[in-house]
Amino acid sequence: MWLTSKIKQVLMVIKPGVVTLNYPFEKRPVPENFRGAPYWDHEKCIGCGGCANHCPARTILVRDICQEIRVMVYDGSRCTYCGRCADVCPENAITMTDRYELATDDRQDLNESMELFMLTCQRCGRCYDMENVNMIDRMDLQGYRYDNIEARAFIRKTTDRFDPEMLKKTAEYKRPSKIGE
Amino acid sequence: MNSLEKVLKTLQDKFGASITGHASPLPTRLFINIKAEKVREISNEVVALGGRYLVGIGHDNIARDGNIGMIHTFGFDKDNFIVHLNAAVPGSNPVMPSITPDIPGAGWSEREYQDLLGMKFEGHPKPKRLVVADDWPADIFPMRKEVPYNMVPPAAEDVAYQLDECPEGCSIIPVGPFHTALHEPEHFAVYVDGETIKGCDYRGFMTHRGIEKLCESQVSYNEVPFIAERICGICGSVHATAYSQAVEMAGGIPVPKRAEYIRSLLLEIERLHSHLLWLGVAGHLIGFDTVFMQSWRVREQIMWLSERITGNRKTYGMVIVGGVRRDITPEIGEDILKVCAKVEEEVKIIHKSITGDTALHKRTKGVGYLSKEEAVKWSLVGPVARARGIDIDVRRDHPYAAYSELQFNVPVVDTCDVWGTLVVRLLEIYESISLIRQIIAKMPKGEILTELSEEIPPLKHGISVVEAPRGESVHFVITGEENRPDRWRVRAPTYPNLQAIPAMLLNDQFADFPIIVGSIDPCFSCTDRVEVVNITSGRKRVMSKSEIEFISRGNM
Amino acid sequence: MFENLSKKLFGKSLWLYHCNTGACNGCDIEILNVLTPYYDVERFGMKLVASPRHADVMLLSGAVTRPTLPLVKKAYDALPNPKLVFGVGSCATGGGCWFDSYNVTGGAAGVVPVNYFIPGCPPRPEAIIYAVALALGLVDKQVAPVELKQMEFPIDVYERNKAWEERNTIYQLIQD
Amino acid sequence: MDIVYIVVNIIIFLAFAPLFEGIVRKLTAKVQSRQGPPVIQPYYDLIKLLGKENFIVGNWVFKLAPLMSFAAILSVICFVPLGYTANFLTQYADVITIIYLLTMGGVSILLGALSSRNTFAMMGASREMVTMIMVEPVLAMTFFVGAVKVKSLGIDATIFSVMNTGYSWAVLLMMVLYLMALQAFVGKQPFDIAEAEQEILEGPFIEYSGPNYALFKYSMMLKQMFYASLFVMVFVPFLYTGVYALDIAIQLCEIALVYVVIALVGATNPRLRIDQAVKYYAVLIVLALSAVGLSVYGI
Repeated sequence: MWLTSKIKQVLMVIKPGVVTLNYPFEKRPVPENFRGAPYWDHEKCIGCGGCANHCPARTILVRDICQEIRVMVYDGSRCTYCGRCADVCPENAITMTDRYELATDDRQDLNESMELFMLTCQRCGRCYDMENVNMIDRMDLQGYRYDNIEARAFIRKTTDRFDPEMLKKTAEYKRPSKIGE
Repeated sequence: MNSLEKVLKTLQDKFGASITGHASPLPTRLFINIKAEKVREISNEVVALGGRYLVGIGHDNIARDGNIGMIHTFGFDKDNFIVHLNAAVPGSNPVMPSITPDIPGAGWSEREYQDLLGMKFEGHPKPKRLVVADDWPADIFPMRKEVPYNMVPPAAEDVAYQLDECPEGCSIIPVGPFHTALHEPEHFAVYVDGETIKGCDYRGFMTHRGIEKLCESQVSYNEVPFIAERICGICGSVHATAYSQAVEMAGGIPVPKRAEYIRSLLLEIERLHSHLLWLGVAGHLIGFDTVFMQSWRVREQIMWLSERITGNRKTYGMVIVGGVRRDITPEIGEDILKVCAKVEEEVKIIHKSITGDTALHKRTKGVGYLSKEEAVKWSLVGPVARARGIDIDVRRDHPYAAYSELQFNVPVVDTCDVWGTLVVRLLEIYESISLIRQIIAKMPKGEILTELSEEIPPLKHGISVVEAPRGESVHFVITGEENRPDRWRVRAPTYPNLQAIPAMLLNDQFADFPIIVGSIDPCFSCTDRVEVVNITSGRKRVMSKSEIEFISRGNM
Repeated sequence: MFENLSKKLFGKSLWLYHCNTGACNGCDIEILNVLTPYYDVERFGMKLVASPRHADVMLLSGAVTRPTLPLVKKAYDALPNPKLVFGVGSCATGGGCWFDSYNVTGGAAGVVPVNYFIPGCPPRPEAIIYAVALALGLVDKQVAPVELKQMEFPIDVYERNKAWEERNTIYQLIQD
Repeated sequence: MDIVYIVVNIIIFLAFAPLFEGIVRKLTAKVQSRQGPPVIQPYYDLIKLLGKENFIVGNWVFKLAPLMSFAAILSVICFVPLGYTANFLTQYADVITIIYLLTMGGVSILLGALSSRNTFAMMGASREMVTMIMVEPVLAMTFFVGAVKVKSLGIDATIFSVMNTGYSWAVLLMMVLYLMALQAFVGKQPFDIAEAEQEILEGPFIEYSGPNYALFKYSMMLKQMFYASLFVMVFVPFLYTGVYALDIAIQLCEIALVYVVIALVGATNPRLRIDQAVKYYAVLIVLALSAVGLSVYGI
């Protein structure tokens, strides 16, 4: 009884045999809709901040330097690769690539910052109308965004909560009236 | 008059005065508002009527009506309905009678809210700190609404665990935070006399990450499933499904049939890979590495399969409020069936080679014995209970998702020991594979995500129960404004099973400690709490393994 | 006497010591997965050992929660000297979804000197082996910080940007 | 001239012990359908360990224990008549010294564990003591079966007793018993209770690091090879060719076969608890005594 199960256990390995993949030297193909590192196509991105609102790990931070410039910082070190930003992006600017070999010795390598030129229209969030009309997602109307990028902190609500003296510092920024000024 | 009204009637005519109102939004839910003083007698009455204690939820309502609510929930398995006893105490002095003396299962919900909400429970046998760290200031209660979610008080220096008195004649073995047998940081102080275990004390909550507070203040409805999935690395989509079902029940959101079938498919795939994982870890814990390697080799097929379906090996990220994110196309269906057939035949080989192995029987039969009555007293759930002859399974008792339309039988064994849990889990693997085949055959057409036309109404209560691979997982949600849940409570299956560990460990060899703790397949990151059994509660400084190393390095 | 010879062979026999400081045990299962037949890291001579005393590499998974902070420091001291620390998973790299919660100290970087980070939630076993190969120098790094600028200002930019850059501190901070 | 045999003995044992350990690890991996480490992996491990920082946790006993265990096993190796030639040292010692030296190896592990003041080390030490007490008699009986027949306690006499006097029922029974107890002598899977990695975190050696631990591991490997070579010399003497080098080569191959058996049995067995192991040893001791009884009556 004991011996028969021992022999079965040894023979259990004969059929599959040694199955070790020779990984670092030949790589196994990645399935096609795999959720690896997100890729920002900054031509398509309109800076609507939809991804920032819907990132569970709150890794995408948005800051408006002035009406024309919006800086978006993606803090890759905390990203959990859930693919939510790729779903929610109205312009499909974010796609989940199949890159998973992201090992690095310096955390800053995973960061990505994008500086967008915003048309001088009133960014009251109307430009963010999602195709899939899920009410919950559209309820996040964001006004003039001011996340605290230094502390990687994501400020939850709109204009009424960001700190006034930062607003004052950018107040005296002179809008460009005409070329060559 | 089904039993729900019967329970309501018996409670009303016995405690008419102290019941201030009742509601039944669904045929399977009954909310009863009671006065806080009478909570003990009423809950004893409900348990006498056949209720099983599920979970206790404390929520901070000070902003609205100035008091803190405490909800005790009881499940009636035979006739599939859940009773809530809503009690409320004024926020200024939140004192309430405790129900733990008669219902041991409630001990921790109450201790948890002593730490998190500052409530006091008179008559609680062991009102010690449970959730927050030892060096957490005593007057800050994190779950109160006015406390910000990211407030980190300064760390006091090396504060030791407050553990219990060691029974006389025993030495303490600190199974420290970084022990290879338990893959998670928690500290068992095992009281051993020679090789036999006399008692066990536990200091947990090292993986408490304040998820409930985070999801009440920082993220909106549709992000919480992605955080819920990361509560536990093995049964991720169980938590996401349970949360979504709770919100859908509270907000009255209809879920398309196809989405329910896809959710059940994901839950069954997760059960497959979780049971195979446990089989491997159990083999590893008793030193039988061949079973560990072979069962994890078989499990790898399922991980690759779920990677092809959902895009990630383990955190599937498919379930959101109102449905599912990705569809199951027909060719994915064949892929699933092919992989299931291969896995089933490989598991058969492993099963045949294990059942006859007397060496394995020596290490698992009669180990971690807990009789059926004690298992009922500790209200065990999942395979641990089914191995002790208790016939409970949430998929059959409280059907959710697509389980009401599927046929499956629940394997129950009555050997009451670790071998029983192994046999139950192996049989459940075959059950899951047959369930997956049924789901793929019967999956209806239709879209997979509902369009939410209007906002989710605030202040609605919702509870949902899901059969996780380890047992019954309970999620409770109170909906709130600003597109965010007002309160979200998670009770994982390891919560009651961990309570029975000290009872299972008594008079066993210390060599069996890993396999007994492993037999309930503990997921400490889900729960992180076990009741303390020992007699007196005294101050005793016990060092963890790392601390002993620190001191033993000569710098006393 | 054996210093240099052992340095040369250090890469050929790394012994791993696994510390879970508050992770959801997704990464711990992937660390165990690395030992199983398909990935079998033992062919590089790596073995999971039970005591920090015998270990060379400390695999730290999980955003270091408040109670585990002093214990991780002590476990780190218990490792004999030529040692490496690998932060496995997004929780160890940056703190994960709950990096700023009240009971989490946000990532392993501040607690122990981490040599290599392996992002991913959970990272695939191949990603862990890739990080080890990176540490051994078999492969090179595939990630680098990305700075994108959608388009230049349409008007004369040179002095405008100078005024603008020194006015806001964003550029210095990203360089930190 | 005899010095050559001793030096050959020591060189062969020191060189081949890690190689055979590599074979065991490779075979265990193959049974678990893994590729497994390269066969010379133990050499890498030992050299790497020698270069690591050395934590001195206890007092001077902590430093002495690994040296004592390595010295004990080295001295046993000098007496072993490998390749059917008894060197001049063998007549200075008899079977009792071999048994005591092996016990001294076990005692040094206890000393190391107790001086490291670690709870797990204490448990490992107590388990090691129990295993040693229960397993020594079986080793002693293997020598006495031969000694009783050859009427002398000399090492070469007892070890070559089977070669000179041929097989008998007692010797056959003793061979089976030796094989049953081999896993316990060697400390492999069903009986590696003393340093159970999952339960008590490598028991006695938990506090050792760097060179001290390397010495302990090396002495464990040498002990393994000694027990395997003992089985080959005592119970499998028939491929005797007279040429010294050829005999050694043949015996090394036989030792490799014994290691294959150890690896297979080790890969397919869970670890037993200490009380179950004690019951198992008790049966072995009784049978070993009956074997010696049989050999006294010359059966």
